[in-house]
Amino acid sequence: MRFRSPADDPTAGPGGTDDLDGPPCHAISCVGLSKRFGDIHAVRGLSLDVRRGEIVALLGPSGCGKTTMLRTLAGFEHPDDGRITIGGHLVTDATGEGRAVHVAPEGRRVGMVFQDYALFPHLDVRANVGYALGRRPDQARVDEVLQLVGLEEHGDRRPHELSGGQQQRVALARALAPSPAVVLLDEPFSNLDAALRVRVRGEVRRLLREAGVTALLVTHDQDEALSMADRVAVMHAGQLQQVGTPEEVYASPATRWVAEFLGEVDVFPGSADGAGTATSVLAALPCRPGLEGPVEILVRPESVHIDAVGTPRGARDALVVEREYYGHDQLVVLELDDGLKVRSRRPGYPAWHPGDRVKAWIDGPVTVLPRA
Amino acid sequence: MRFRSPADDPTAGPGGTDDLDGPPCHAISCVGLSKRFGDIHAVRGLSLDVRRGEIVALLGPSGCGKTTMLRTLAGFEHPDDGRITIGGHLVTDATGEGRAVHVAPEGRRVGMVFQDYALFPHLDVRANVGYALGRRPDQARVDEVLQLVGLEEHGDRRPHELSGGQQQRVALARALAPSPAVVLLDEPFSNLDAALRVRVRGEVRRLLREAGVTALLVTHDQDEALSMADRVAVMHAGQLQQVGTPEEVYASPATRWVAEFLGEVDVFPGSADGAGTATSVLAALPCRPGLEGPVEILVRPESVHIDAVGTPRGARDALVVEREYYGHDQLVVLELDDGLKVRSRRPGYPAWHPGDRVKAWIDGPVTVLPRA
Amino acid sequence: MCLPLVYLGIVISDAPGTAWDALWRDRTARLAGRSLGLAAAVALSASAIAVAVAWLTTRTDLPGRRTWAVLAALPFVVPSYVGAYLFVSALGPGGVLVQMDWIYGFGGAWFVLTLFTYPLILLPVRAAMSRLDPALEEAARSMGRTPVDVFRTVLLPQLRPAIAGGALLAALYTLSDFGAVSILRFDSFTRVIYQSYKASFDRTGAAALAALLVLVMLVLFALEARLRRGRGSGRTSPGVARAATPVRLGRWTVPALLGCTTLVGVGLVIPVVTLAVWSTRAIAGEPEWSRILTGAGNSLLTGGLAAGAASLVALPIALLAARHPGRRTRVVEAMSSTGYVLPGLVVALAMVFVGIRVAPWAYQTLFIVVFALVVHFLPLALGSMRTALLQVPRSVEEAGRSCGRGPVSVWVTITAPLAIGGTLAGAALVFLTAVKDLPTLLLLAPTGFETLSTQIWSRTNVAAFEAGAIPALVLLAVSAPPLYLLVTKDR
Amino acid sequence: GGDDNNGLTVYSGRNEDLVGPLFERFEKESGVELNVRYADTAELASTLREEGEGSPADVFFGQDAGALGALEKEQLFAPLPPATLDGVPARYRSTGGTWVGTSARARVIGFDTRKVQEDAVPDSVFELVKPEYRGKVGWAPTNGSFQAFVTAMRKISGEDVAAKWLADMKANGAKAYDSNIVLRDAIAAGEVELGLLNHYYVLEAREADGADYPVGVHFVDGKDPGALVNVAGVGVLKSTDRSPDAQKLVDFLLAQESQQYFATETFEYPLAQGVPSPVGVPALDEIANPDVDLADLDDLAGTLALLEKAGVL
Ligand SMILES: Nc1ncnc2c1ncn2[C@@H]1O[C@H](COP(=O)(O)OP(=O)(O)OP(=O)(O)O)[C@@H](O)[C@H]1O
Ligand SMILES: Nc1ncnc2c1ncn2[C@@H]1O[C@H](COP(=O)(O)OP(=O)(O)OP(=O)(O)O)[C@@H](O)[C@H]1O
Ligand SMILES: [Mg+2]
Ligand SMILES: [Mg+2]
Repeated sequence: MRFRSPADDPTAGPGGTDDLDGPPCHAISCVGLSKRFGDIHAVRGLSLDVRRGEIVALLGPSGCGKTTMLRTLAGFEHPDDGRITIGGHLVTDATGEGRAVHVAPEGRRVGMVFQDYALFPHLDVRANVGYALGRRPDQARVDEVLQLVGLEEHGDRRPHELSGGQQQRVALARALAPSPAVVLLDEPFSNLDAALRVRVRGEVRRLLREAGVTALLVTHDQDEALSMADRVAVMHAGQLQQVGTPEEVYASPATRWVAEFLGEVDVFPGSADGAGTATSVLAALPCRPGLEGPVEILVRPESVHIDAVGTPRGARDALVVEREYYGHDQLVVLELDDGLKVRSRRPGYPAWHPGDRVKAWIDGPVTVLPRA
Repeated sequence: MRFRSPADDPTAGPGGTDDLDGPPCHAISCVGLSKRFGDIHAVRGLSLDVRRGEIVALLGPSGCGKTTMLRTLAGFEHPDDGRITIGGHLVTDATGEGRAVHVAPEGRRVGMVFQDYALFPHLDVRANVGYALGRRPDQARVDEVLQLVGLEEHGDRRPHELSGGQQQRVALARALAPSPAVVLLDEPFSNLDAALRVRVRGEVRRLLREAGVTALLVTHDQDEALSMADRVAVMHAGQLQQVGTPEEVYASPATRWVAEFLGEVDVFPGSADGAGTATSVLAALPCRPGLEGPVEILVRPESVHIDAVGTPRGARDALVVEREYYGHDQLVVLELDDGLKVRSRRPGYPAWHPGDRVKAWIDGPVTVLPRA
Repeated sequence: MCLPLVYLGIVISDAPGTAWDALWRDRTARLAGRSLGLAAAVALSASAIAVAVAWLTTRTDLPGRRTWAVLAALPFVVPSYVGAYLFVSALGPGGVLVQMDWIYGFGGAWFVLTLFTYPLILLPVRAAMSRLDPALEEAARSMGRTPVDVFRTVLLPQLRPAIAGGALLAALYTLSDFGAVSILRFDSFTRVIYQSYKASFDRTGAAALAALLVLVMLVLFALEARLRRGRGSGRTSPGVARAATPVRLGRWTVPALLGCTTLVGVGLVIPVVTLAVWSTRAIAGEPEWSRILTGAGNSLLTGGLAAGAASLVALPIALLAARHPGRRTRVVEAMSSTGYVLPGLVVALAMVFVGIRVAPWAYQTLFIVVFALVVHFLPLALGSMRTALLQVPRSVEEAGRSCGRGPVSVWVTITAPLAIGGTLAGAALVFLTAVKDLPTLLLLAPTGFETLSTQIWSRTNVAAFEAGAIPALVLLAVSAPPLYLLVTKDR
Repeated sequence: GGDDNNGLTVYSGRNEDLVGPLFERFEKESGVELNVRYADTAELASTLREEGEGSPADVFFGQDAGALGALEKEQLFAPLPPATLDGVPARYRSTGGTWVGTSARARVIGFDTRKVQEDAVPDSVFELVKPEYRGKVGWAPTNGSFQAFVTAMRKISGEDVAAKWLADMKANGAKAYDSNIVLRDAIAAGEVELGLLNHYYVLEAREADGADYPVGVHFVDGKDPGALVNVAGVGVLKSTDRSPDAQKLVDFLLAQESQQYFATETFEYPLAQGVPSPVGVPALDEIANPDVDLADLDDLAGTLALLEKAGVL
């Protein structure tokens, strides 16, 4: 493959991307970005650094400003405040200190997958992809990326003859074709089925890694963010809530909001004794020593075990009242003997059914946060 | 809420949808549907019945013909062959026997969410939703459905001022607003984040149930299909592979393709002795008696248990070689002592890491299919 | 582009008193009213016809829709003075076909001008309609709306910019037309302007009246801007629009065909047959074929040059209008459009006045002819180009930029190909109008430079109208191919 | 003219079909090359005025005295030598001596020979307001010759009479046509019985259609403004730098042969002494010509105002 030069350790030091100079630390760095649309404050003072060769997922609910953020990085939106550096070059400066800087999008050497694909309707699939490779596109490279997204046989079709998922894959192929040093991906897999998504995700990840490409991946899909990214930036209402490795944000959420956004969680009030134990209606649980007073105890369903006969200490009687089936697992809603409801995620087999009487106990990480 | 009349048992007998007459059994019934685009055979002789009040998911990979199928049901595509009955009325007959029938889309009384939303750019959100309610839309109802999708505060915005996920929710609200007897949903949740998706899905499901609405839900998302639908129709290359309850299609896939499409699966060759046992490199496993000769053994990762110390009979030594983290669970790739690779899905905690030495054993359903 | 305005200013300032008097004649107000009334009526009826034909030929399974689209656009190539004359002789008192007294006066002017201006709306509306995302119509129909209802509530609002733009052109055409109203004896504003020049050699009065016309145009412009405001923000859906599935007309096929037949019959067949009959008489008199051929060549040349030049000039203005809309842009647009509302004679005289003083080297050359035609007909190119540009999704251009291409490169490879339909529509309108134009060619063309339109003029001027039949027919013939290309080009 | 090309530039308001052959002959005989721009007389006059000093034109050949008079008033014409002027009767040339008539046309009443006998045609335009002609008369109020005729009526009979006549005509249902040709054809088609025309339109059609052409011409009586004779004429522009050649052209147009051409080809009255009138009409000096100075006929503004006021325009 025609990559610039593979970086051995993508997260450390200068990547293999030899056309980027400046400080070796960050491929993308933004400080205090803000963007308003009329009275809608889409991005509010957001700061984020992405290291060379790193894959960072920008995860957040619909309408939280992810696309706006990405478009600002790409140079399509002029922020109202803030500063952006890409590959060590200052590309946007809207801080108002000094001269305003705004490098045109094509000057930023950044690949982009648009949330609405933005395919060229008048060009066929090959030409759409080739467009990113300049005037005389290398056809072998076009074939290569089309193969990557499984569209090698659709090269001559025009976009309007493709299904939604196929169109999305063309957009992905087009962004990756020129092996840019930095790519911005806006929900690039949202219209792919799981099997294909897993395959394409895996391929894209491998490809980004091999080429030492820095990627900022916008997604609303927790699974995608957690499984693909080196770090996850959780965004809410235009601001970053937490930035950390997938395990950090999932298992040690900084706020209740982050915990709830990253997956199912049941919240119980409790109180901490300052000595490392939090007590609640559910159970007594260990917590950070020094935490004292009213707390919230966040329990993920996979930390709640159930069995027909409960062996562990502290197992409680429960009744299965609802159940959602997801194939590889199932989400079981339990009612404890004192009427408290709690959810448990179990493997898809054996099946639990409403009405089953079980024993439930906690085995796994729980998060204890001070109550506001 | 302004629903027609709630059906008590949505899967049985005539629903509460009093404006549908004809045979009470099926809300949608199609036989031998085929549709070509030039030399692309998008739908090939597909037959499917959807009962009153039932939610059926049409699940298949990108480009398999799902959208085409839905558009044909809605009356936007003229099939090359086949017959469609909606609510007991023959709406399409392209079989060539007898007179060709094609009821116009507006005559089918079918709600639809389009994969590309198809919002009216010249109308604001309220007007988009109100449009589905006729000339004098009931504003209370508009508010109700906007609330359902969490957009009550965006009523005056125009579509281009909304984020992708917000647009999709408007499309959903618009289709549900008039409480049609039958709705066709084309990937209605693909741009929503998991938390929102779970909420909206749950609400939509409840709403469909309460109103006894029959729904055909196109999706490429296995989780969505398995958790939302009463039955899942798995589609591949224009044809149905299997139709059944979520448990059936997931746990007893009819073909290897269905098994692989619905989730991770590892396949091992083996041979059956005709007496109910299949032996393979992995283990000896029970299978359907009478099955004899070469077989394929399909093992889902969640049926593979691992532990640091293996207790059960038949537990084998394994080495963790790879691991993908999904928060609530993790996918662990194991290498058995004889070099065989097999995957295991475990809860997100405790964490396994490449290099861990473990015991692995099978506990859960496996599927044994004759080898072609 | 606002040279005519400069000219009017200079002339009026020469003798402001006279100008004032000319304006304050009570007849002025009355005629302005009448002209505006006619313009409004024509704009309305022409819009109705154009939108109906556009829908039938882009969104339905009407048999032969391409052909109908071409045929329905063709009446535009009939110069309105020829058309008016033909109708008077065909339908007027003592007419060949039937006798209808209303052909004179308001009724006739309305009828004839509607017939010969609706293509001004048809072409841009068709182009716009074929670029609209059919998914929206499908969505509306899935909500139980009938095609007619969908048309009203979904298509029409989205077409508003195109319709408003086209209707503005039709209204301005009507205001500036002299040929048809004079033959049909409708007392209009332009007739007074012409009379001021011709009968009383009163250039000041004429200029004052012309300035009033410009004022009226500005008002219409503002009106159009209002109709257009906040509309057509383009496609928001992800992915690329599917091709439209045609609406099946079913039992409406026959009425639709009948409608089209009537329209084409009246707008095209009657004029062509009448011209053909007259031509056979003229052919007996051994016409000078080589001269007519030269005329045809010259018509193609001036029309082609004018179309090309107008497109080039319109481009930056259209880009500005599409990408940076705002008050200032509107002013630029309005200023560059003043030429269109003025009668041809005023524009030509303005160019005489300016040309001989500023660029004597170019005076009475092809250069100044093309320049004058551009000044006169720029809005034709501008309007449809702007609409076409507006319909190119922003994000597609952005995708081009993110592929590392500069704005110019993106423009050439993405925007231009996507907007080419509308651009060609505009260029074709300029071409078709330019080949009909008279005063510019008579006064500004190189000496001895004849086009089909000057030939028609010089023949009908001395003899009866029949004498101009052959060049008129040839004019129709040379105008048809570009029109055909244009209509069949858009997908 | 002000331009540097070789030919003599002529702005001709007279149609190419009519005068083209004359110009060709001139080129052949004199060796002077001509660049002729054909257009509407008034439009050319307006053009000349806009061009002013820098005009490329050397000679203006106009259709009517009004346009010529207007240019004279703007002082755009150079004076013509007395020898040239004297070849034409004084009333058919400019009093200022800057332009000269080359041919003349008379106002007549055209009539439908199938419905009206010549002796039944009135001898004065003032009779046309009588009830017996209600709805039977056509006129062409936008036509230059007609307007010149109304101007003459104002001069001869006074403003009030003219105004009343116009109003009465309108009240009597006079049908307006857009040009003399249309009016003539309307008579031939039976739309109206009588029409206020120029004589040669009828002669022309008669020549083309044969003797049984259903329109006749009637010259009205004596001092009636309806008998007005107007001229086409030529002048040399001040801005010319080729006045000898220009002068040659003017003289050529007044020469015997050219004058003959007008009589036989365009059915107009020649103006040079001793050239016979066209066949089928009385000689020019036999027509009782109303007493009006053609130079006054440039007061079309007044006429227009009158026509407007009467609601005729
Ligand atoms: N052009 C615009 N005009 C006005 N508001 C806008 C515009 N674009 C975006 N917004 C608003 O800004 C906010 C952020 O939008 P953005 O598109 O960045 O969301 P997002 O995080 O990408 O959401 P999604 O996951 O649904 O795509 C939203 O509330 C949206 O409605
Ligand atoms: N208008 C068209 N012309 C030609 N081919 C088409 C057209 N529409 C769809 N196809 C092809 O038909 C097949 C089925 O398309 P369809 O849109 O039904 O897929 P889908 O199952 O909805 O896929 P996705 O999940 O990606 O939306 C695809 O291969 C597609 O390329
Ligand atoms: Mg977004
Ligand atoms: Mg689809």
